[in-house]
Order: sequence, then structure tokens, then C-alpha cells
Amino acid sequence: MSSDPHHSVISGLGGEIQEHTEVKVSHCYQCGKCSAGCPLSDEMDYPPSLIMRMLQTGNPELEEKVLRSFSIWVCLTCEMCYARCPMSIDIPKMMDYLREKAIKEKKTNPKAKQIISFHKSFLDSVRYTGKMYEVGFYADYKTRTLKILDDMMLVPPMMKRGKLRIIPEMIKDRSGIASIFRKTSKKK
Amino acid sequence: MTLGFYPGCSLKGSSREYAESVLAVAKAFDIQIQEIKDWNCCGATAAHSLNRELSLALPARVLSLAEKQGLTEIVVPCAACYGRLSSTQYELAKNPELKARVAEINGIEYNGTTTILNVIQMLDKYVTPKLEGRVVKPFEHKVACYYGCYLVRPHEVLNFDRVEEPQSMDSLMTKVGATPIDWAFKTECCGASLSISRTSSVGKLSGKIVGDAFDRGAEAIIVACPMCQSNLDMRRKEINEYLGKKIDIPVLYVTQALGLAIGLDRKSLGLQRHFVKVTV
Amino acid sequence: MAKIGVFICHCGENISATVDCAKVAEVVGKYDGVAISVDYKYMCSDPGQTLIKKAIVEKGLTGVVVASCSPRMHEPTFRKACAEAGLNPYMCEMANLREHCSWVHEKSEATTQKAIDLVRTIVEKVKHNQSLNAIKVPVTKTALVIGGGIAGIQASLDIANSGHKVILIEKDPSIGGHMSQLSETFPTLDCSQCILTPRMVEVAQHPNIALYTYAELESIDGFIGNFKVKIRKKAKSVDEKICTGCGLCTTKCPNKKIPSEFNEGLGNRTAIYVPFPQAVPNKPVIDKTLCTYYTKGKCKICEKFCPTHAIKFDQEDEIIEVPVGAIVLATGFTVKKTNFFPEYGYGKHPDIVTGLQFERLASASGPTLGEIRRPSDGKIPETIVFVACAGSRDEAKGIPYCSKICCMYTAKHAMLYQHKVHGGKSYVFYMDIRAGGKNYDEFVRRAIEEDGVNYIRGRVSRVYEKNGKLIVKGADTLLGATPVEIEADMVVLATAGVANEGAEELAQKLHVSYDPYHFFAEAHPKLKPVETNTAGIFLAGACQAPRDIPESVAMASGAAAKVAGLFSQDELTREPLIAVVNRQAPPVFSSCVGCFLCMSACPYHAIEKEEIKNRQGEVIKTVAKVNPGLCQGCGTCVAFCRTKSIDIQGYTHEEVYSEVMALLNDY
Amino acid sequence: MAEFEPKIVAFVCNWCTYAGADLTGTSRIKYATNVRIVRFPCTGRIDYMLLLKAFDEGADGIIVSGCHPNDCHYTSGNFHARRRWMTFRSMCDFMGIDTRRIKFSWVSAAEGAKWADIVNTTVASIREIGPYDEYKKVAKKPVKEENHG
Repeated sequence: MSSDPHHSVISGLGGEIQEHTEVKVSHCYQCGKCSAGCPLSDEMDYPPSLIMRMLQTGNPELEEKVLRSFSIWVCLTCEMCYARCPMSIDIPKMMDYLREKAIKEKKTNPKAKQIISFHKSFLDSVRYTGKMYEVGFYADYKTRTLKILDDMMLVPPMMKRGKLRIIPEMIKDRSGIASIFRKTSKKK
Repeated sequence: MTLGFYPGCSLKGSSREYAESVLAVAKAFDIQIQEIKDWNCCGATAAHSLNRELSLALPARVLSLAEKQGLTEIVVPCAACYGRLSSTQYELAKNPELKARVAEINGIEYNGTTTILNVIQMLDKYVTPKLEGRVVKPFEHKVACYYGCYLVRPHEVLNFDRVEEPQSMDSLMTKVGATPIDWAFKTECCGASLSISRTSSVGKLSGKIVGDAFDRGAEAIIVACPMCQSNLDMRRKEINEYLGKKIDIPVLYVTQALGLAIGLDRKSLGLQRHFVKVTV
Repeated sequence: MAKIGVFICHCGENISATVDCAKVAEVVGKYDGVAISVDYKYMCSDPGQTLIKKAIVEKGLTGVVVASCSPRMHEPTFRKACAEAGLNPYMCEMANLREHCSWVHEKSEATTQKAIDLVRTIVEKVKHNQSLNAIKVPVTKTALVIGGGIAGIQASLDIANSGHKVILIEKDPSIGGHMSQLSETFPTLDCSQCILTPRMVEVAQHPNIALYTYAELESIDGFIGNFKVKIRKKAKSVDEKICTGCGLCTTKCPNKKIPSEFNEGLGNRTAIYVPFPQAVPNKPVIDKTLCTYYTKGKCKICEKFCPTHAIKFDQEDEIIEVPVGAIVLATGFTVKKTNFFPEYGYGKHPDIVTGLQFERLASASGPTLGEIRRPSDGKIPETIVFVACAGSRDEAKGIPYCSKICCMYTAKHAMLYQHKVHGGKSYVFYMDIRAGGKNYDEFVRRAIEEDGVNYIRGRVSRVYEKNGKLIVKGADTLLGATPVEIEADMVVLATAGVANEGAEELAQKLHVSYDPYHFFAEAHPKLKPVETNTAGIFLAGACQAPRDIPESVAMASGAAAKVAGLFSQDELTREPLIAVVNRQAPPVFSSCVGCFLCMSACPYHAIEKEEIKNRQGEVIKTVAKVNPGLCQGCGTCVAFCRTKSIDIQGYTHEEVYSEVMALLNDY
Repeated sequence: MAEFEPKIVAFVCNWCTYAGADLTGTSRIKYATNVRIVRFPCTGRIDYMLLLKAFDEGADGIIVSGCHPNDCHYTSGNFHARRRWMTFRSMCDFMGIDTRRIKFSWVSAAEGAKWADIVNTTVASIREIGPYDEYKKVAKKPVKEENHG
């Protein structure tokens, strides 16, 4: 069944990625165009093409490094790599999978703490209000990260310009949203 | 003709002026706008970074609500929401199993028949054809049209404009009297979701964008995404620090620039809400 | 009573690994009319063929079935063997057990059963086969060569030198092709024009070669040895016999700003023009699409100045029809233009050029007289970036293949730049260096080691202009994919080599197969590299795939040898697999009722009306008749015939119906 | 109970599909064993009475495959075949012959993988539709009991 998009010629994490996302790690021929165009590859521990290479080896040590990398968190999902990839490899989709897995296996890079907190606070806000309630979300994020003072300078001018809504606009169907969160967070 | 409206979270808070200007322009051209009732957040980058199913379920719920409300066409001004909604529709159309799973999670019927328009598509479809004679105060400025990421990428999902050096916003701006400049950072990322969690990166990325627009003589940057706008506008302090100089060109939503050209009131367009004073 | 011999081949283990050959032989041996059924390791080998021949003689076989590989592979081999043993070759058929069975299925009973079914089917067919005799046709000993680049030139000269007539047609005003545009050639750096132009002149002067430039193939009819081609000689608006080639007209033409095709748009030409100074023939043509007289109705300045009155505005395209016996396709290739690359600015930056444009800049006869100057302002670039694989090996851009020549010419370009611009900095972004070939890799090493070209392994993501510089964003994949940014003055893209526009239409016109990228397909990738699937039509050069000069020349000589071989015979034999209309005894004469639907169906106009007359000369009946010289054996007429009066030898109704019945009925 | 193994006859032209099927073999791409190929010079030669004959003789499905439009070795044979197929199909509809059992396709000499794909999808779809017992009964062919499952 060579035409099955989920069937991988690579074992290990690369194979797992293909099974779940149809992203074929084996298709990367290491041209480096993704790393060349990535806006933040200079801040990554491993630029995108290097991540691909590490996954191609099937070496568990390197796979572990990928999961624990900072790269997967600093990736902006700006889709530039995918847009220019000569092999049309959906790297952003792969990054999503790696992030989800890193969280699940508690292998997140320590430098990514703030980024992950941001995402979690964001989703918590959505979980409870159905929307991203900015004030509540900022407060939550700040307690998570203890970065109380960061961006405080922005608050007065935002208030002045009517950009901060103090009372959250709650969704009516709160149980519906709660149910979505419950069902999607079930361990499979 | 009733056009569905999905504002998304930013347009209800930090980017109120975007919603205000979209609605003002719609009103000026007799477009009936109906907000999707009891909509929820699309999940944005956070959802697809942490939980794939959630990142599909949340937008699918929004689309289901639109269907339920009888809205066949919706406008999604936030480029990020537009990207998430479109991607969800694309993925679920491709994968019936996933579609069934998402319907089960959401407990609402989902057909995926809604036409999703970004703000440029809405303007091109409903405003441009009626623009003749309406431009009373031509927006005679050199502008840098900034598209960012989610308006044009991924192309196979959105199928809107071209991926490199897109043109749609430029041609729209030309029609209201502006002179779009040819510049290099039309589709480079502003830093988007890292705005709060990694402000330094955003200062750098947005700095390159503002810097290039300024160097090439732009008097304003035109955007169609609340995240792009807030990064380029609210993060101007970090941008200027990165660039080592003070640049004060304003960042306007495409609907604000168009609104000004057809003579709408500055306040109705929310121009007073910007951090960088709108002098144009 | 039929006596069929069945010979099951193991093909080493190619068939026997998944098919139980002994069982097939055993089962088939029990069928009615099968006189002998055996299996053997290699039927195509000498002992294998002897086995068949012996059986024919000893058992008095009336038919032979060889169950082995595809008939497209070995049908001629076995038919020849049968003929040698005295059996009519058309009484021998093959069952395809390898390509259609053993190679595509796993070892199983179902696979063996399929093999049995396939053999049984062919056995039944052979029972209904008839002895046929090959058709003999004469050979026209003139070759048509299409395309006057280096491949077409070489093929023409080789055929002409073997004593045969050649007609060479070239769509442009001059022969020479891409090679005439090149500066120096790798790996020896000898000047391209210096080695090419003598050959161009030789073509023009050769007594056996008729050269038609500004001419294209209009249509083709016929078959190997007997093609009839129509050639459109486009109006040059200049009487070649009177014109002396003085060139005065080209200096007087007021329309001077037409981008020169020869200079890849980096220089201009006039509306009446000679593409380049060494053109053959060295006489101008008027470009009707851009000439002021043709477009606006006024001008005729060239006519006024022409000292010999050679300008003929009323000249029209001329169509000539010529018989030829063989055709060599040498139509070459083209390269993607810079506008093909969104990420490199859609071709809007004048200083981002293609490799072919760089050739013109480096050429002594080019617009800069061989000095490397950038097109925008004529400055000598201090930093230059070469981007290999621009479009090639890029599935997303629809060109997954390697263009083959770019690695070498990019090394040459960088080397030429370093030789011409002292102190200049050159960078080559590459993915792999493919320099297989005599002295090729050494050449690339020389560029790196002796000329100081900086090779960076990585693909360029983007090029954009900023403050008069071209910013090249790449990555060094040998340094952990670190981003690399270079401020360049000029960028050269080694753009992908692609098939010519119109290649597909030409292939369809000639019934030549082509690949998904519209390169013409060879008949066999290894053993028939210059033949096509259409007998009598051969390939040379880059119309088959991107090729460098030595390969194109070798291919051209190969194609010429094939043509000369064909022309060494006075007659050709053709397969008798053609249509026939039945004839019966009077008073019926034929079951044909004369509706002539077949006539309208036949793509070769091979069906004629035949009047059957009585002794008084009165027409009793008009029936269809097939001209065996024209019929190609497609059988379209057979399906059209309402009375089943027309049949095709080798695929008769009886044969195919018995096949279908045998296929579905186990005995 | 064993899975129903349909009998499928493929009527193919010599120049494109037969060669394409050869390429499938050369490329060692595996596919289902249910299809038997009958070679013709061109799809233009294929008389549709032959297709009915195949059903008469007990076929469960049929593939007709030739060169892509414009690629016919004989210029236009495949166009004739295509046109004939259009009329034949409506005739089949009229006569109550299940047209889902007849697959018409273009496979070029370069499309080895496509041939395997067509065989596999046709086998799968015929397997789903089931044996063509209705026709076999009319044609007085034995209907195998084990095929009903």
C-alpha cells in the first residue's frame, strides 16, 4: 500500500508524525530553504531543516532533543517555510504535533515557559468565557509567569483608548464550550 | 443581502477600532451585517499549538452557528481568525472521519458550506464596485500595504492573492487615491503570537517591517489584521528601541483608510484609539 | 486440428518466484490442441529458442505460445525463431507472465491461476491465427531534421556525410541554437562560437543538405521510409536570392528598441534583423509582428535603402511538401525566465538574471562585449550570487527533475566572473554538486580551490532589493542551517531547463510520446535512447531531456547512424497487421454493403472505393478496399463496420472473441 | 467465507495502457490479481459487442483503457472510442446493464502507478457491488453460491 499517505518509510518519531499528520519527514532533502526564510531561525536551537534532519535519522536521542527543543516553541507558525518548501512539506503542522507531544510527555524546553504559559492562559480564558477575555487573560498569564511588571506601562494608555474591557463578555452556551474542552482533552 | 460577521476576540477588546471601522464602512455602502450569535474564540495559535482537536472544534462551532443562523457568507476581519476558520473548513472537507469526530465533540451539525471572506475580499466584492464617485477625500499618501501571514498563507487553503508580493490591498488602496510603495516586508511575520510572551522577538521582527516601510518613504502602514496592527502600533516603543531611532508613521486598518477617503468621521473609524498618533 | 506448443519461461526467477511455472505447463498441457507444454529457465536464450524450434519440427506444431515477458520486449525474437523453424511467424504469440503477472503480484495460487488464464487465452487466440506475410515498402532516402541547434547540425552533417539527402528546418532566422548564445563551454573553457560557427557554415554549404530557416513543420503523413511532410516556410519579406546580406537595412530600420531574443532581452534589435553577426544564413528577415509597416501600414524605409531591391513586403508563407524516409527531432529546450520565481521577485529586478542571460553578458559578442556588467546601471558587480537549482528539483513548482547542466555552467559562470572581475566576490548556493562527466568534477573543484568561489550548501529563500543592493537570504546547511544573508550587486539564477513551448503539439503531430514535462520520450530508456515509439522518428539533444553539448552531439551522431542504417536498405518490411475487407464468391463478392463509414473513420485515408464490374464493364457493386501501403492497423474501421466485413489481421474478430471467451471460462 | 473475487477483463490499447501496465511490472508495483488484459492495437478497435460478450461469458466488471486524448498513436482512435462509449453507456442504461461495472480510463505508457491504482480501485468497487449474477442468469452462466456473502 505505497499510496497510503499515513504509511511511513521512517520509524520512530518521524513515522509517528506521518501517521498523525501526513507530514512526510522523508521527503525533506535538506535544501535549507525553510531555515533560510524562517523569521526566527536565528533564535532557534535547531533551525527547521535541522529538526527535519534529526527526525530523519530515527535516532531516539536526537528525537528527544527535538521534543525538548526551544525551536518548536519559538516557531511562529507564520507558514513561510511551508509556502516556500520545494517539497511542500507542512512544517507548521509538524510543529503543532511536536508541541502537543512535548506537553503531553512533559518534555517542554525550560526557556519556553513563558510561551507555554501564554498559550495556557489564553485557552483557560476561552474555556471559562468562551472568548479570549483580555484583562482576565493578562492577569492569569502574569500570575503564571510572575512577570507582573512587564507591559504594565501599556495598561493606562490602553484603558484611555478604550482598548481594555473590564467586564468579560461571557458566552451564553458555557456548558457547550466546557464540553468541547472536556472532550478534546480526553486522553486517547 | 446579509453578510455574517465574525469579529473574534481582538475586535471586541484591544482592536475595537477595527470592528468600528469595518461596521462604519459596511454601513456607508448599505451592507447588512449580522453578527454570529453567541460566537466563541477561534482558539488562535494557542489551540493549535497545544491541542489539535480543540483547534478544529472551536472554529467548527463558529461555522456551525453561522449555518444555523442561515448565514451563507461571513466576513472575518481578523486575519488570524480568517486563517483558523478557513483551515478548519479545509481540513474537515478533506477528512470525513475528522469531520464526524468534530461534530460529535461540538454536538452541533456542521456542513462546511459557509463562504468565508477576509476583509479585502469583502471590500472587493461589495465596496469596490460602488466606489466610483464616493471618494471625496482621496487618501493621497504613500502607503506600505502589509499583509502579514494569515491573509495569504497557506495558499492551498486560502487561495487568496499570491503568496509572495500580494497585490490585492495595494490595488484597493490605489482606488482610494493612495500610492502603494514597493517594499520588501509585505508578508514577513510581525511576531504575532509572541507579542506578550517574547516581546524582544516581536520588537525585532516588527522593527524590520516598520523600518523598511519607513526607509522606502511610506507615510502610513496599512494592515488587515488586529495582531499585525497591535504589534506594529502598540509595540512601537520596542520597535524604536530595536531600530535605534524614532519612527512615528501610523498603522491603519484598510477599512480606516478607505473610510477616511469616503469622508467618514475620524472618530467613527476609531482613529483616536491608536498608540501612534494618526496624522494622515 | 491445431497443434500448439506452449513454452513457459521462468525468466531466471523473475516469473518462477511468484508463479508455479511447472503447474502452469502441466495444466495447459491438458488443453485441447496443445501438443506440447513445457517450462524452462530462459526461453529467450539460445537453448530456449532451440527447444522451441525442435518442437516445431518434431511435433509439427501449427502454433506457438511463449509465456514469458511482455511481447513489447521479445515478440520479434520468438517470431524470428519460429520462422527459422519453418513456422509462419504470425502463428507465434506471447502471454505476458512477467510484467502483467509475476512482477505485480505476490506468490500465491491466485497468481498462478492468473498465469494459467493468460496462457489459455493466448492458446485460444493462436488457434484462430492465420499465416500472414510481411509487407514490403520502398524507402525514401531523404531525412528531415527538425531544429538547427548543435544536435540538429551534427545529425544533419553526419547523415549528409554518409551520402544521403537531408532537409534541415529551423524555426528561427538562423541556425545555431542555444550553443551560439554561450560564451565559453565547460570543462575546457573553449569559446562556444569558435567551435560552432564552422559547423554552421558547413551545413549551409553541404551539397546534401537543404537548409530552410524560418521554417516549421506544418503536417506529416505516412510512415517509416515513406513520410510526407509539409513544411511552412514563413515569409521572410526578403528575397534571399537577391539579398547580399550587406545589412544596410538593419542600420536604417527606425524600430530599434526590440529586445533581442539572441541576447535574452539584454540588448536590442531592429524589426528587420539578423539575429547575430555570425548567423547562417547571414541574411535578414522582417519580424512582421513588430515591423512598423506591417503593424501601422507605413514606413518601408528598409525597402528604400536596399541596394538590391530585395525587400518583398508582399511575400507570403510558402508551404512545400516533401517525401522523407526518416525524421530526426532536435528541437532543443528552453530555460525558465526569472518571472517564474515569486520568491526572487517575479523577474522585476533587472539585476536578477538567468544563467543564459549571464552567458550573453560574459560573451565577447554580447551586449557588454564580454565584461560582466549588471543590466540596471552597467556597474561591474563587486559581489555576485549564483543560485543553483532555481526551479529544478522543486516539486512545488512542478519541476521535480534535475536539469543536469546547471551545476557545471554555474561553476563556469563563477569561474568566468572571478577571471574577469579581479577582487570580486562570488557565492554559489547549491544543494548538491552533480558533476559526473569527464573532467567535470575537477572543473568544479578548480572553481572552488583556485578561483576562490564560495560555495554555500543551501537553497535561497528570498531575494529582494534594498538600497540598490540585492539581499539574498539563504542558509548554510553545513553549519547547522545557520541563516546567511548576502548583500549582492547581481544575482544569477540557474533556472530550470524545460521543454520548448509547443513541444506537446509537435509530439502529437508526429505521434511521438512525451513525458509529463513534455520532453520527448525515447523508445527504451537504456537500449533505444535515440529511437521513439514511432518507427522512423529519432531524437537528438535536449528535446528528450536537459543535455549538455557533448551528450547532444553524441545523441545526434547516434540518431544519424540509425537513419543511415535505415537508408542502407532499398525496401522495408512492415508488419502485416492491417485491415482487410472480406471478399466472397459471386454474386455476393463481399459482405460489405458500401456504407463507407469506415472511410470517415480512417485517420490515414487508407480506405478506397472499389467498383466490382461484370464482364460488360458495368458496375455491380461498390465496396470498400484497404490500401495496404497506407493502413497503419489501428482498427478503428473494424469497430465502425456494421456488417463486420472489415477485419484487422492479427486482431480479427475470431481471435479476440476467442480470447475473451477463453479468459472467462476455465476448462 | 472467502471474499468475493470478481472477474474483470481489461481491454487496452497496445501503445499506451499495455505499455503502462508493462511499466507497472517493471516498477514492481503490486496490485490485485483479478484483472486479465486483452491487447488491442487501439481503443478505436474495441467493438462494444465485445464488452457485452465479456459479460455474457461471466465477467463481473470491465476496464477499457487507452491513450490520453491527443496522445493516440493513431491520432484519433481514442476519440472514436470515447464517443462510442458515450452512446454505449446510454444504451447500457436502457438495457439495464449496470454501467458502474464498466470503467473507462486513460493510462499512458508513463503511468505505471496509475494503472495499479485503476486496477485496485476497480477491483474494490466491483467487490463492493458484488457478483454480476443478474447478467449471469440471463446468459445462463452458473452463479456461484459462495459469492453471496
